[in-house]
Amino acid sequence: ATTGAKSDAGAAKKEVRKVKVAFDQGGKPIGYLDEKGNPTGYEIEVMKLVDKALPEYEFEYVPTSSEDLLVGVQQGKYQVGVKNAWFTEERTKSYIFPKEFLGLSGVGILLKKKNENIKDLSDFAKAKLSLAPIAASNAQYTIVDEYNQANPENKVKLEAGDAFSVDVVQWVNEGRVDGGIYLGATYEKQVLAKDGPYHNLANDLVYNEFAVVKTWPLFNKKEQEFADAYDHAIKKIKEEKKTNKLMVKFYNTDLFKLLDTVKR
Amino acid sequence: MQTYFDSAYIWGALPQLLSFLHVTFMVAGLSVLFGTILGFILAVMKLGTSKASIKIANGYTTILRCTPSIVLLFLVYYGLPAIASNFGTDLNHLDTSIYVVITFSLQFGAIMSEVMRTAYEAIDRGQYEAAVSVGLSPAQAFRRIVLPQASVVALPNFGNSLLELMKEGSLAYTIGLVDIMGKASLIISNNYNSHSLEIYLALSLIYWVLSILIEQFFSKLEKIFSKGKLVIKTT
Amino acid sequence: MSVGLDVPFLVKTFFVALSGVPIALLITIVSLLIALPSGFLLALSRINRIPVISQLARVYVSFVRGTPVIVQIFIIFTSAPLLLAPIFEKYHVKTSIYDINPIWYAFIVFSLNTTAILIEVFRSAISTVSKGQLEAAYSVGLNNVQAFRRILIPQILVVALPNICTATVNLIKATSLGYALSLREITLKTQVAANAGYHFIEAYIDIFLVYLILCSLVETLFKLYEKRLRKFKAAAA
Amino acid sequence: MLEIKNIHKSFGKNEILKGVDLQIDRGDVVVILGPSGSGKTTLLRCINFLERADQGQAIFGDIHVNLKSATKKQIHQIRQRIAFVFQNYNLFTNKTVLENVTEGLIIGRKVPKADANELGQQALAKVGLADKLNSYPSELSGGQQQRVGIARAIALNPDIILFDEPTSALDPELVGEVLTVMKNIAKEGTTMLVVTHEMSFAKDVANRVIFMDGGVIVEENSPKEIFSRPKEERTQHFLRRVIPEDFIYNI
Amino acid sequence: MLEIKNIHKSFGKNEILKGVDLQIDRGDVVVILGPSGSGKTTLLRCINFLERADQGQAIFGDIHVNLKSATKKQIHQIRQRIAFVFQNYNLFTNKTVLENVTEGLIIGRKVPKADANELGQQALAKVGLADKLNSYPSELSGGQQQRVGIARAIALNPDIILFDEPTSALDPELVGEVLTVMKNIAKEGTTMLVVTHEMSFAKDVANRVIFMDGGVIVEENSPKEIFSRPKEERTQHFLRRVIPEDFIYNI
Ligand SMILES: Nc1ncnc2c1ncn2[C@@H]1O[C@H](COP(=O)(O)OP(=O)(O)OP(=O)(O)O)[C@@H](O)[C@H]1O
Ligand SMILES: Nc1ncnc2c1ncn2[C@@H]1O[C@H](COP(=O)(O)OP(=O)(O)OP(=O)(O)O)[C@@H](O)[C@H]1O
Ligand SMILES: [Mg+2]
Ligand SMILES: [Mg+2]
Repeated sequence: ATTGAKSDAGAAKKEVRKVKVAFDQGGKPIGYLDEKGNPTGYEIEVMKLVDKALPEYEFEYVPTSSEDLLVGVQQGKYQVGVKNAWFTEERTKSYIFPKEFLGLSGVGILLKKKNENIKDLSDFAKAKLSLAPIAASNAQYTIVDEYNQANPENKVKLEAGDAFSVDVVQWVNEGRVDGGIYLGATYEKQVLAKDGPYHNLANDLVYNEFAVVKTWPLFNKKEQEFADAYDHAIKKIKEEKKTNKLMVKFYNTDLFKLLDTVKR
Repeated sequence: MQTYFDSAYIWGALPQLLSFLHVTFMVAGLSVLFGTILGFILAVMKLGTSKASIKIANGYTTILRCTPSIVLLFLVYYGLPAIASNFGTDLNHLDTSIYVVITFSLQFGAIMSEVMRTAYEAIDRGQYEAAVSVGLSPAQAFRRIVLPQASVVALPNFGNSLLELMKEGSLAYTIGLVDIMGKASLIISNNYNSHSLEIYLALSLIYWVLSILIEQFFSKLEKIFSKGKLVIKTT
Repeated sequence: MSVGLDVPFLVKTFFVALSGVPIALLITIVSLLIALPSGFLLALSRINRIPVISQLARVYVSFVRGTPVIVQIFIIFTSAPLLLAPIFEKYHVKTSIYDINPIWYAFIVFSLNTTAILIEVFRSAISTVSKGQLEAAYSVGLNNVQAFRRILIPQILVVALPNICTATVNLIKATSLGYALSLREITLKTQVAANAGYHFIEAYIDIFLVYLILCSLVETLFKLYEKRLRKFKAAAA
Repeated sequence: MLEIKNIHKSFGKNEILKGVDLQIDRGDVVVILGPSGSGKTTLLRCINFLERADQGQAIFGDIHVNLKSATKKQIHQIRQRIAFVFQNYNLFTNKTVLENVTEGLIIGRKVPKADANELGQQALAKVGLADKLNSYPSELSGGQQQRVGIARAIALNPDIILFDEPTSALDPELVGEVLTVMKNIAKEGTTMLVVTHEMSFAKDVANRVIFMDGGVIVEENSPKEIFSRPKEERTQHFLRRVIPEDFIYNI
Repeated sequence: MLEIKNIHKSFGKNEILKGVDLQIDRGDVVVILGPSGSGKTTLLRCINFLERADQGQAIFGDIHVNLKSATKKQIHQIRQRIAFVFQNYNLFTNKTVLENVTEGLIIGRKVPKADANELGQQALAKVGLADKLNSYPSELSGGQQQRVGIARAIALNPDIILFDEPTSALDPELVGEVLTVMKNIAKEGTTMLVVTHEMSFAKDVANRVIFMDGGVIVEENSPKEIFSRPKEERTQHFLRRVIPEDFIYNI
């Protein structure tokens, strides 16, 4: 956005403001560093479009961990962070969620072929199957937790763990667990894609999506003005369907088609 | 096992990991350097006669030793710029590696101060006395006579702490600094979390070789310093 | 840094963090119970250059000390079942390999690691005790075990204790890696509590406080013990 | 009671003991004389297995052992019957004076603690240290440490005591006292092998004197013979330099 | 050359030195006698600041110091002129015999290495250890270690040497030799303060003998006077027990 910086009427020529956009560098295909070390991924590419649309801002992308991203945005070290973040009421205490969401994320259950008929969490709970541990700092944990609170009579056994040590695909296929909460985007790239590292398991596994969820950038509490600018820009980008194209590119599907079914 | 294991990933990962080795070296090297200096100062304070210095040094050691690394890292990473901004300096653009080095140095110093204190105290006081009696200054007596003997005692523990520090890459990764450990995580996530076993095996291989080299170096040093020493042998 | 801290959450979660202490302590104690004697014996084997054992000890130390604990956890947690499952099947072992409580993995990994660290701690401490002490003990008719227990170990411990203390404190902190095994220890419990609202700053403060309290207590115990053991040395100073 | 045959011991290329034979009977008091570095300490250490000899036999009462290949059990048995007074004291630094003396009794010999304390106090009283029971070795003067070492050995009431220059750190007044103590325990029938430079002790108490030099026994005889009519030239030479003129006439 | 006034020193509640005065002139050889535990070692240690006295003054040539509050610089200056031979040797365990002797020369006195080695070898030759230059202390016998300690002190050619029982670990033959060495350096004009139990040394070499007991100087006189006509009862008592009958007549 260095080009064509406009000056507001009445004020002195406004300087281009540099802002830091933190992203979870281990979040392929949402946000990650490519072979050459450049930031890319669905959410990054959308943010790049936003940057272009906002001449008075210049974005700098800071690769970091999701822990640091959360602390850093809250503290103001980063003005905004993207990490496939979902909305919860409580989170609005610490961050500004803008009006416009950033992307969509499909969530489902990864299962062995023989459990194909399990379509959602309540089926899963009824069948008394075991679920792979979910990282404590992951919103998937919250989804299951919320389900459990809403359905106290039919709970899924939920265990916290770490994304780091849990290879859900392997665990499910191995039989260590019966199923795992999984992201559609990852499943597409990892198992369905011909060059995916677990393409050899494509016939043994199924992925049943039970929800599509909006993902949001998290703004620092003092950045209302920036958030508003973002809203303004993203609205147009979405209208131009540029987001759909990026989603196909990075996730292999266009979840925007399912937007009517999205509840949160 | 074959279903999940593909040794090609190991060989593929090795060169990628190795190209980040210099980051590991840089961070560990600087932290060891500064941490050792800090540890030395603290050890001197602990061994001195001033009650206040002893209290300060002990307190520092307790707090730094007991603080989880990740918390300390955040304290430095967020606290330092906050303090600096009170003095009108903006540190937010400082390289992340600097924060990592500061964090490790602070922690390494606390641990080294205990290593050095015990090593010093283990040396018979007669050695120091004899040295000053032949006209060495206390500093010379320390450097020439006590230090080499204390080093023998300190080296194994120093080695422990040094290797520990080298492996703290996951911590650096938390604030976005990528060393070989961090690179391993990146490779894994770029594979969508699959084949991590192979990547970690490659990582272990590199670490293992490093640790062997470092140990060889230390045992050479130990040999040099332990000239003339009789060790306990059971019969 | 204290802008916008959610104090009620902070307080509530402090107790959540506290409830993770027992499991952290359990892992620590079990690991120490295994590592202290084996570290000591292996240190002796290295000093006495006992063939085979001392070489094996070296290889073992270099690997365990050289590689990150979290990676070791990962390797053993991922591959042990894969390697063992066929064996279990072959010998018709009834229990499923996946039903093993993951805390066993923690016991194994942390005792192996602590042993490696303690080998070096003891090796350095043993070298400070004069050979004459052992000889004198023999000369009054003590056997090896008695000589070590009564004469050498108290002298060795004085030198080793501060470094054992460091190792213990590090071990307590390292039990947080148990999250990778889904062990419900301090860090994991706190992180889970923090997740829904992204209360990570509060979570870190709670984690910090709990570890600080826990480790300072442990450190104090060590200091007291060191003081008692040092009685004979203090006299000389 | 103790017979040693053909001990050899080298440190690296240096052969320190070159085939030493020794026979000690119950109640014997044998003094070893010899210049510094002649291997006296090494000989005592080999007898007590603090140093492994390269070659040699020992017969200790009913126990026959090869000094090179003795088993742990044999070594332990022999050590239970031998006490050692070290040239450089080697007191247990982490034990008080009394504990130093009682340690071997309580732990090694399983003597009840109260009895051991009693025995320990008696031994310490004999060497004039009844008032230092609860001091640590680091708080003692050199002479005091030496005396604790002696008390530690005599308290064990062993079959044989090996003394390595037990009076070297003592002042002459104490030397007299300690030698008196040693004389008394000799009279009680304790067998003793003593490396010392106290000619008067050799003269008055020993029933045999051995002169060592260069790792071999040069001469061995009754004190009277060896002091008045040394046979070997090296012995004559040594004695001439260390004994006052009038010493011999007093024998 | 060295004057000490009113040294007091306690360990805990135990008062070890209770006001000792001492005056030593250039070329003096002063011998301190006294029973074990009377504070002889402690006195030497206080003079060399290895122990901080609780009270007292020292005048060393042009340097006047308070023994309790001397500055680091003063201490260093004084130590540069004093050498110390320790009762328990205190050899540098990580240095060879020759390095033990040359360390103070090369580092403390800045003597060029070649010269220092030369001086070191001379000093070691004087104590009969020319062949052990490259051994480590742990490879030496007790007597050999003691002699290295002496060589280390004399190589420094200091204004004054403090000897703490320099011959206690030596065999009589060597005692004679070492005392000869000490006599020679005394003749060369080195001032010496010697704690020893060798009465013959006191008699032949000392120009003054001090008898200490219970932390005070009981009596001080020429050897002739003190051995033949001790004034104090405690001295008489001590000497009667430690000196052979005929000793006095030989004076
Ligand atoms: N561990 C060792 N390594 C190498 N040489 C040694 C060792 N121990 C002793 N020696 C050498 O062996 C020789 C004999 O030593 P030993 O201690 O037996 O002498 P000694 O007769 O007791 O002498 P002293 O009267 O001085 O105590 C000495 O020359 C000494 O240097
Ligand atoms: N560090 C210490 N702490 C407590 N008491 C001590 C200490 N050092 C020495 N003493 C005591 O001080 C007294 C004098 O000791 P010192 O070493 O001066 O005696 P000494 O005259 O040299 O005796 P010796 O002839 O036996 O060497 C002794 O009773 C000893 O127990
Ligand atoms: Mg000897
Ligand atoms: Mg003394």
